[in-house]
Amino acid sequence: MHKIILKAANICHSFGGLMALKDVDFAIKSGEIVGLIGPNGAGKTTLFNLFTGHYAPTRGEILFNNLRISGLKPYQITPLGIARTFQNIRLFGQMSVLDNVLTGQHCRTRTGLFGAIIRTRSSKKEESRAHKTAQEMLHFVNLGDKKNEYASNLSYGERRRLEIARALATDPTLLLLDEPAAGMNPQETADLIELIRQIRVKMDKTILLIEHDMKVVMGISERVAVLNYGRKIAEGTPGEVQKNEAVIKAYLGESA
Amino acid sequence: MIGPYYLQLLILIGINTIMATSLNLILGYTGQLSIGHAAFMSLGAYGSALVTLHFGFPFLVSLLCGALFAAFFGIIIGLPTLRLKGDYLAIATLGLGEIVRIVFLNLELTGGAVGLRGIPKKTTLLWVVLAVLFTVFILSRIIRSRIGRAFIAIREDETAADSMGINSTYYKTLCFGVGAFFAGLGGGLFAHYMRYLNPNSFGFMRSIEHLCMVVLGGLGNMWGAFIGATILTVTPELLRTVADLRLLIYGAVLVLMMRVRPQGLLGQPLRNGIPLLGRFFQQARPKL
Amino acid sequence: MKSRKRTMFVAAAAVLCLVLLAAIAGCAPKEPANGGDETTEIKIGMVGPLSGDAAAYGINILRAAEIAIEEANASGELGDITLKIISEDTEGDWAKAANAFTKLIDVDGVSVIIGGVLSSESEAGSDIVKDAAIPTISPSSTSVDLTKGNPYLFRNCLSDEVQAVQLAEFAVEELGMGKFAILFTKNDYGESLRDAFKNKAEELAEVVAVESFMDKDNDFKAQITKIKEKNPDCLYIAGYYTEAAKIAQQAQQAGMDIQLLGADGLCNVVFLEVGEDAVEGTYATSGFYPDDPMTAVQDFVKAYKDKHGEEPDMFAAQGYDAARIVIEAIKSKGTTSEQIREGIAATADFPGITGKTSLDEEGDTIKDVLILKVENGKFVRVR
Amino acid sequence: MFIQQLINGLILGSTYALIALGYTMVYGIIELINFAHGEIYMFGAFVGLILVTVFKVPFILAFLLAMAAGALLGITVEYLAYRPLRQSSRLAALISAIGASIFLSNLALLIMGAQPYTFPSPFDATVYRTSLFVISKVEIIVLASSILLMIALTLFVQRTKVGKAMRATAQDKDTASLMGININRIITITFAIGSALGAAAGVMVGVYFRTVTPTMGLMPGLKGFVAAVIGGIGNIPGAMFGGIALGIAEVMGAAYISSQYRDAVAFALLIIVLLLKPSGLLGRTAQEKV
Repeated sequence: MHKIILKAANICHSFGGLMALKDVDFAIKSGEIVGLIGPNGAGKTTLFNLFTGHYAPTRGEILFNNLRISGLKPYQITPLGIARTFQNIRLFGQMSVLDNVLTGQHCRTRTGLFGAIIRTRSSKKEESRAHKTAQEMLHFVNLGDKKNEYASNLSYGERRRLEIARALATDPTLLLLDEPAAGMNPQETADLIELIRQIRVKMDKTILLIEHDMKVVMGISERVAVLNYGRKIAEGTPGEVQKNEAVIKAYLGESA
Repeated sequence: MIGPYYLQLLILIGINTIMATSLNLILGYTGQLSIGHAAFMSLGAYGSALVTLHFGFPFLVSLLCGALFAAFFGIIIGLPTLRLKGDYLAIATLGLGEIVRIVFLNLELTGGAVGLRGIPKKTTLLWVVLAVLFTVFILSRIIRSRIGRAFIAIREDETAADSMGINSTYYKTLCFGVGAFFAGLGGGLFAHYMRYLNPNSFGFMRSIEHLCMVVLGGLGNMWGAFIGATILTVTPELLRTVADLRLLIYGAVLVLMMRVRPQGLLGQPLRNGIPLLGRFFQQARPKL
Repeated sequence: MKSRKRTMFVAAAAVLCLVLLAAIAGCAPKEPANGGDETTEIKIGMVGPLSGDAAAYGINILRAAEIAIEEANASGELGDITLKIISEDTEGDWAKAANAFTKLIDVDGVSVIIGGVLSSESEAGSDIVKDAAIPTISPSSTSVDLTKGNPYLFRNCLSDEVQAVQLAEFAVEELGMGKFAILFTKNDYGESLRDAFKNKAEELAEVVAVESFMDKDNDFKAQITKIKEKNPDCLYIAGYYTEAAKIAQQAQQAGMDIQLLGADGLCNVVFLEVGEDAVEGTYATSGFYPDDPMTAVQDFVKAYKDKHGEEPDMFAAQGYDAARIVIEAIKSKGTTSEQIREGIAATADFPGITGKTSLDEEGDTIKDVLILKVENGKFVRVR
Repeated sequence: MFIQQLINGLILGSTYALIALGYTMVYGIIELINFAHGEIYMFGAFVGLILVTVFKVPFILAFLLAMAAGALLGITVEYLAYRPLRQSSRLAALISAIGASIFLSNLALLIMGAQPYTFPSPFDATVYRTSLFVISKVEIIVLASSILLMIALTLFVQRTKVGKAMRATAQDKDTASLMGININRIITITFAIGSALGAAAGVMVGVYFRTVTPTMGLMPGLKGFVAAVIGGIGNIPGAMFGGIALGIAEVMGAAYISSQYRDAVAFALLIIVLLLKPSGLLGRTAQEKV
């Protein structure tokens, strides 16, 4: 019923002879929450980087809303509606929390050099609209009262949430979260799960997340894909994947 | 009444403030280490001086021509080199700066090594003050806008900036263009104050001087650039009383200042042990 | 709390800046200290590179000028007038020379200036001294037309034109040279010499190669190899002594048997020390010959050697003469800047240690060009 | 003429390589453009000169002592100007390096005066002539010594325990210190070796070009760094290679383009190399990790 918004076909990617991804097919439907799991080094983040344009695939094609995006640069892909967070949180540390989120609005605003200097009516209007959106995003992730802090002064959990807010500010249709629960305590994790649900319900986003914490993945994903050694070894509902032998073997290792 | 010497110092402080603020945009806000600022200054200086000498345009028009000339070259030069990062960009801009100097040294039009004489004196303190205010005003407006946020985002984390939809090549080039424009403006004021130009004053030591002003004052701070420019313009003059020891002390002052306040007088202190500009040096660099 | 700390820093730094500014203002004497009771003190400024690459030239001139002034003060030739020299460093940068000129005039209240040393320094100071009406005599800025149109700027060194032309004539007529090569340093000095020499040499004979180098370069083999291809019989080096000596050495090593010529920039013992046998037979124009038997020359050489332990070079001699011209001007016309200017402008047949010097109406020097030759590791006068 | 110009470039290049070796070592460890390296080179030349002319020390001994003195100065500069800034931004360290460089060259000017000193040549002026080119004994010695130093340095870094510790430190300081490597000690040793090489370069170049002055370090220091970057900074054979590439480019530029644009050709080479292969001719490229 829902249409496919992201489709990757026969993706291969190698780093100087080392195959990181081999013939991966992957598709996400609008409105889904999809989990991407796999052991360390399976190629999950590489797949993310291909979707967001940080790498160009060695072979294969990626379509987003039927538009070929493989080979485009990140700054070209983001405006099309894909946003991401990073495994090793990459905030703009020496910027205020609010400015971090405002940066997310960059691709939704137009003011050029002239407008910035003269502060034309349209640029002022645009700026105040961006501020409003940014404030909303901050309230949404519950950081409204920290907007004037430096991003590097936030706690770990707050930084994760700020990164999500910043990604949401680019107004994406597809949100990619790279290990959002890594390093969080159980309370923070529970809050995060709730936040991700809210993102889909209230903001109507499609979400793809990489996560090691099975509670998170199995708790919120409607569909889970498993990568191992650069290949997709399984895909299905959380229940199906948990019973899949290849997956069990991949996680427990050959020796088990 | 203020004497000519102090007037001259004030004018030089003003010109150096323009140089430092414009470099600050490139280095402090956008995080691109450029050691070729003197080249932009010389482009503006020669550009405006030649326009004045050959076409007799009004001062303001000559200044603008010089600045635009510098900006044009800033962009031409910036485009290919801006792919480079950190120290590599630094050394490339240094090399480009030297090339510009050598070209000026060999051009017939610019008087070559003998220099360009007879530039009319048009720069006054009023002009300089206006130019400083203009520079600071424009740069502050840029910094406090969407464009400024893009600059800072690139400084903080280019990869993350990219994924915010910021075209970092475009913004880095823009930043070089704007920085070169104001450096050219400073150069034009300088030329019409000194009434003589010779390429030898625009070597890499001059660029280093600008760099020191920005770092000393504090990166990414408008006031910092002004304060750095003032201190480094005035200190060597103050030290004239100690004659022989002048540059000896100057060198020691630089070392000590960095020891006492490595982030510069008005710079942001380091957070969590991550150096302010640590990240943009993070290009994969082959080791021994 | 953070913002308060920040504000404090802004304030502290701003205060620091103001203090610095106030301090320089404070250093300034409120008025020129010219109104002494019994003795009148005249301040003489000196502008030149005392540090940096060109420091050797500036320091030698300063030392010699100091000797001239000490002598004048000691001998009492100026009656109750005492002279005081105040030197300012330019680091060899003309932009900083502008500061030095202005500071000497405005803060120290000098009546007359000796300098700049490099042509670019004098160029940068030209308008400053004109506006302030302070007579200025450069002992070593040789660039063409420097003093033209500026009644306050003089020089007592040979202009590049005169020495290059005379040497070209000498080489063709006396030495019978026919194929010239020119190697010039890429600065105002080298370029002016090159232009003058090339024009004259082309008129009289043939110029087969013109190559350049940068000040403080060490390696000239590329240029020498190129020149050697053209097979000239004579190489004119338009540069200073250190580089010229290295050129001579490297040319010798390359197997070039060539007559070397040069200008006054060569006349320093370093040329002989570094060049050793490679510089034997070199002809150079000069204004100064340290072995001149004239007593004034020998007295100066002795005084300089006693004080600084080395033989004075051409720069030192020019500096000494510049100071002497200023002293004579004060003696003949008076102590105000305008009187000194008149005195300097009127200089005619001044018996300097660099030869009989007169100044023309443009403030340029007219004096005989000496031609020296290196024989057995010493400069010998041939004309 | 071409062969002769090639030889000219090779010899000039090996003088740059001598300086670049020390530069590249220091950069490899602490990633700092050690601006004071040119001054250490100058200092080495002066120490060698004084030992030879005043104390009549045999040349080889003077050479070694100059290296030792250079090492000492390098350690001192590191201790006073760089170590306190280890945790600060690298720009602060860069400014500190510039300050140290200005300080040292002006100190030398104050003590030694501005007039160039002549370095008496310990080698006879034998010149070997062939039909194609001319080369002197000193030139052969300069070339040979730069090659020997490069080989010795490579062996040291590859084979010895300290060398391995250096490489580990260069890769990752934190991990290296977890492995029980004393980082401060390694950095000190690196500065000592790098500076000793700088001083050795100073003596060799002093002997070759015959003069020593307080400001002699500035331009060669810059060229040395450029050479190191061209070759691939942090890479020892790269420094040698970059130096020679730079020397040949300069000479060929002077020979076939214009001697007026000689330095411009050298810098143009630098920029072209950086654009085509940012990690230098012999450097390895690594993809940035996201």
